[in-house]
Amino acid sequence: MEAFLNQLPIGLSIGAVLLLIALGLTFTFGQMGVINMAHGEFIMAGAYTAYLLQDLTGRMAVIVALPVAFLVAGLMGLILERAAIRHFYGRPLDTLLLTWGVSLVLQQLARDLFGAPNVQVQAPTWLQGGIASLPYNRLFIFGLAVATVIGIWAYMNRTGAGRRMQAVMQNRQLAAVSGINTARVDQRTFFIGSGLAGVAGVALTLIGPVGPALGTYYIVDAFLVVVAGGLGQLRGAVIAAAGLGLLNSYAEFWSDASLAKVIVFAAIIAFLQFRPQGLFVLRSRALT
Amino acid sequence: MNLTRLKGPGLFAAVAVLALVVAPLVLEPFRLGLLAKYLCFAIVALGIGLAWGQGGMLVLGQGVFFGLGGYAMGMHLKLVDAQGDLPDFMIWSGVEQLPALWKPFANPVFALAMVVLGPMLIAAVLGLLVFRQRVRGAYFAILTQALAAAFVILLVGRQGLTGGTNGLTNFFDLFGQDLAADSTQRGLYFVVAIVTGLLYLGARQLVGSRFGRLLVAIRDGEDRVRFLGYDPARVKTVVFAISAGMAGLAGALFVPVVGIISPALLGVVPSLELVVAVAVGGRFALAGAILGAVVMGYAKTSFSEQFADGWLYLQGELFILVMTLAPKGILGLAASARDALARRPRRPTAPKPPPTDDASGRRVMEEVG
Amino acid sequence: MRKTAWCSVVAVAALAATLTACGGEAPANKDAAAASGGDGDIKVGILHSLSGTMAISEVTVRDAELLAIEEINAAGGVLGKKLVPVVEDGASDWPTFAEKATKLIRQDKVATTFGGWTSASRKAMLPVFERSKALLWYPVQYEGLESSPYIFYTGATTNQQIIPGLDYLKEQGKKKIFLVGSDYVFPRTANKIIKAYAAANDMEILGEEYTPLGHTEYSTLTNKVLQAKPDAVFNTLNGDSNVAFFKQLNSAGVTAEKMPVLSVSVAEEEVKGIGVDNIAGHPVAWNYYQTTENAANEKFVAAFKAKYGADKVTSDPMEAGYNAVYLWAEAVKKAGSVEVEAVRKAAGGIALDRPEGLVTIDGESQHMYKTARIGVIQPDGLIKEVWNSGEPIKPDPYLKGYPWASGLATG
Amino acid sequence: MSPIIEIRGLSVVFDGFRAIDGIDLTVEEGELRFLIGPNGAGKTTLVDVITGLTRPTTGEVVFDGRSLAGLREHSIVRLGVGRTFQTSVVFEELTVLENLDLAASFRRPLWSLTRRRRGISEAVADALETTGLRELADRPAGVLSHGQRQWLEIGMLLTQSPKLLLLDEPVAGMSKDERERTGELLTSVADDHTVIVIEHDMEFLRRYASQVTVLHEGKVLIEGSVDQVRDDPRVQEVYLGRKRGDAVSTGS
Repeated sequence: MEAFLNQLPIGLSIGAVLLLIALGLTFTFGQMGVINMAHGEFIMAGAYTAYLLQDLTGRMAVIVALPVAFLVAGLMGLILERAAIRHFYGRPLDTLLLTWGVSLVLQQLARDLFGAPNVQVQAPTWLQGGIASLPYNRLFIFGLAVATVIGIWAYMNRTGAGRRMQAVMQNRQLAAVSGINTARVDQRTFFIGSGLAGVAGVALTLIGPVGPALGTYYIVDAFLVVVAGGLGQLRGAVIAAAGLGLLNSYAEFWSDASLAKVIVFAAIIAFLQFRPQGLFVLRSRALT
Repeated sequence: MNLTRLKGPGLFAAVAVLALVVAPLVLEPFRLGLLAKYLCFAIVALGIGLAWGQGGMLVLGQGVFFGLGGYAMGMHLKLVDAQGDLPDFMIWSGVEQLPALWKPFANPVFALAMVVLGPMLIAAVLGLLVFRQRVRGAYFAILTQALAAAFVILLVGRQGLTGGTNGLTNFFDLFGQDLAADSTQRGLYFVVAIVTGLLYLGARQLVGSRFGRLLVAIRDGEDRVRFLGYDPARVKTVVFAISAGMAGLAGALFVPVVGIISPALLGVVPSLELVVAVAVGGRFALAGAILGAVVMGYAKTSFSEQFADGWLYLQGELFILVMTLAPKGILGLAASARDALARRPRRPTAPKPPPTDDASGRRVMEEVG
Repeated sequence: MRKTAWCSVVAVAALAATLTACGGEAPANKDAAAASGGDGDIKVGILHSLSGTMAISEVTVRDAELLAIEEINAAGGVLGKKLVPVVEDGASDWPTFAEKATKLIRQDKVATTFGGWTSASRKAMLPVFERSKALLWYPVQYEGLESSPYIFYTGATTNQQIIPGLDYLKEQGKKKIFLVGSDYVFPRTANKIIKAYAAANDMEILGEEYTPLGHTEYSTLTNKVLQAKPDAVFNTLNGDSNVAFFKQLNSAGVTAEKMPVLSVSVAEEEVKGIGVDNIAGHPVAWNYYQTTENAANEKFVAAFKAKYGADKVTSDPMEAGYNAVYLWAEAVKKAGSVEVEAVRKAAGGIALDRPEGLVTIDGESQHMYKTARIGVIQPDGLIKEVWNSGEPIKPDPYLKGYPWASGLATG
Repeated sequence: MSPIIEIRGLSVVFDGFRAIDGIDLTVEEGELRFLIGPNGAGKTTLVDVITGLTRPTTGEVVFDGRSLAGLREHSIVRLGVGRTFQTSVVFEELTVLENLDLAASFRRPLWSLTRRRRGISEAVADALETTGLRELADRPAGVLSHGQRQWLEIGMLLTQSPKLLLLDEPVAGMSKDERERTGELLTSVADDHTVIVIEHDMEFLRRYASQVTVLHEGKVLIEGSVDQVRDDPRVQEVYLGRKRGDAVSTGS
């Protein structure tokens, strides 16, 4: 029973990780229809940022790296958007393949720059230990996820740029004719979406390996969260991440890790039978 | 996209001669075996070309169907080799009795039927489920990708049943022929080449028919097709199942050619690589899919023989370049080059790449009324 | 229209540029191929994953093998001939291993091949070597239950690593064990042996959990382990999963004092990536450590660092790969020929002082006599030996010498 | 004459917005009915509901004596309801002929479509004739002008011999000549089909309409002949007056 109860916070903390890795995608995918397979490598970039900052800041690297990684990954995203993706709007499946190519190059680049073996990022000492079954570093990630969601919410609802972003997401043409510079909004969205990947990467150094393959471990899960949550939907992403986290944690608790993954996949297929567009849908009259 | 049709049967005959006469004479057995392997991938690519290039369904999980076909074949070969005993890997996995799932595969007819029907059935069920709910475009692509990931985990986790990560390997006998013999391998090459050719002709017949037109129409305007009284879900399911069947057949041919089937061949990355190959060859023409698979297969072999580390760079870069500069792939480039050489206004043989999925919805109807 | 044509030209040019650039990067092999033109050379194949997930581990083994070849050549080669390595990439993909093995044997006509890491890659190559009657030297500890006449196994089999590990835990009074492994052949087979051992030795297995390769979410598993309250964990996780597992275990407050985690796939190479903080104090089971004390090892470590960098570490599989080249060369010298059957016949009984101590080839099983060593990970990232088997253990891949294991290998 | 389509108590609510608010509408067989109304009146939504694209919140649509509730789009088409779209959607990669042929083949079983097309069926030939696109039969539809696309769409419908045609703003964005051609096409089609036309263009309305239904804010405002409707003060107010009002309100 105790173990069973313990799974609840564990499930939520898994959900927090899923949310962090998927949040950026929700917006780049939701607003621009870009399926960014290089998102995983932006996460990796965030993790390596923390690794590099260690030389300067020691064990505080994880904290200092949060804003820095946001900028680094965000800039990488911006460059990608400017250099390639903007030519691809309206061809989302092509962006998938394009960004996959980018992700291969970035992986190899990381291997050349940092070496193939994993590197270590030391966690701050005050993150050692925990309450009951929940380590402090999990709580930290949980808090970070909550803070990020609040930040995004505030950005989208309390700033002009955020409102423009929502407008473009809901109706690109209408937004464009209302005088919104959609290209600029796209850039900004891509910057933020990629930056969030960087933040997630920093958080992941606390619990997982930091190496060139880092991104590949998370990308499929991230997309599943987006699919289940609905495009561009903050609340959808939050609920989907929490739901999948809990499902994952209990499925693994009762069976094993392999089966849990299969169960989660089956659940998503079943779920899409009821809600083919994910939890929350932006209503639109668009038709193919 | 009519590039091949323009050149017509002549080109096809030339390629056939090259594949069936020249290649076996010129290539040493090892290289011929590699070519057979590329052609197995080409069959999968053909299915991808049909589903993606013609039908707009980006299938990122063809490895699953390749695997289903491959394992069906592998299970049969293992049972034949075991001669009534348990297959070797079951012994070291601690399985004491042949699992019920394996028993029917001792029958060659059943095994061969399952090679094609198994993948088609699974694709049909999955297709009906998702297409009826109008899951498409990126959603569909991601789901197929997740399917590949889940399938690999399932295969690996059921070691006693599937051989786990090792997969099935160490086959000796193919319908009474010694698999290690060069003559068997040569015969297999001919089988693979002929099957590839036949499937290509079949696929072309399909694409040229009304059904093919309907498929293109669904790719470019699925909802519009609905208002013509067709159910796109059915059409897409049929095509998805056909492409799955092709992948299954390719998997079954791959097993005796290469001598192994394992989860490493079926996951997210190998499935994506095949899509890449189709894009490189030219996704809007079936010939492009085959060409792409052979070219990329060859490139992978020769470049990784030369410089292993660079292969990822090259593959990634190649892909970025193809997507940004030559979305119609090698065939598209060939067509442009031919037109440029001919110095005449381009004929509308290769129209601009159509929107491949629901993005095209954006340009359509907004309510004004 | 014109724009498309222009784009095509750019694309072709860019591709060509890439290919040329790449061509320039690839001299090693071409030189090798050119050099092998002379009659005075012996070509040997080296087949490891240089790309993909396994590259992290296998590249270092390749480096060790190349070092051995270099040293042997510097000492005059074998039978007066120079060894020329032909390096191929298995790309972490088992069928590719089979394909490249075929290429090495049939096209390059190598005298022998050193290669493989995962069991899956070995199983994929096995039919190729058996049917071509060519030799493979496989340098990694594995799950046993195999003895191919065309493979020499220079890593440990189960009775030289798993069973000594269990003996050690038993000696330490750890009776309740939890099994954690990646979901593939080695961990599953190892755990079967462990369960049989436990049944015969009054130990209790509290749980057995597998996670997919590349899995990084270990909080649920940690919870399961903590609830079971074992005395020790026997860890057969592979690769990056170890990083996530140890990080998450450590942050859940598990220490080596309270609950030691004995790993059989964590060597010096991996410690850095896991983070010494997270793993220091936990035991591992191997046959060799960088700190193993003898003259041969001092020479090996120094040579390796000199060639590849002072920050490099040496580990068990690297040492086993390094040994493989020497053992093969010795067998060739004894046979007076590189011919496969002659080398096989000559190999039995060859004994060499290697960095891990005395290594003797068992002619019957083609495995090695090896000394088992348990080490504890130190705060500096190296591993200190705390226990050893005293003398080299005779390899017993089918565990025929262990009555309790009689049910395992029959079938 | 019997009603071909009856709409009873129909409402559609989008996230709290009542796009259609209790519409009752009956169209007799053989009729040519125009639906007009200012922006946001719910005209296209109404067509969407009839054709299954949008599900009604309440009420139902009975076509040819059969409720359409719960039917998918293609099933409704198979019952004999055809529609065009404001922005015409023809298949650009296919030729004009292939577009028409595809529409004409919709009742064939799927497997029979895998045979190659041989020749041109009668229905397709007729449609080519009626729409005047015979010259362009082998050109990809992508090269057609806007007007030609609309005609092609109507032609595609004709090959399916629907019992009811729904045309959504067929002349929007057309040149004067194109409107003329479309008008003629419409007249000839209306001879032997029941047609509902959504239209904005008053000039076009005056020339070709007989029965008109005016929608306003999701409700039926008035139904009658063109003259009746034109002279109705309420229509003038909502239709013309509101436009003036809009200008005022945006100015404030």
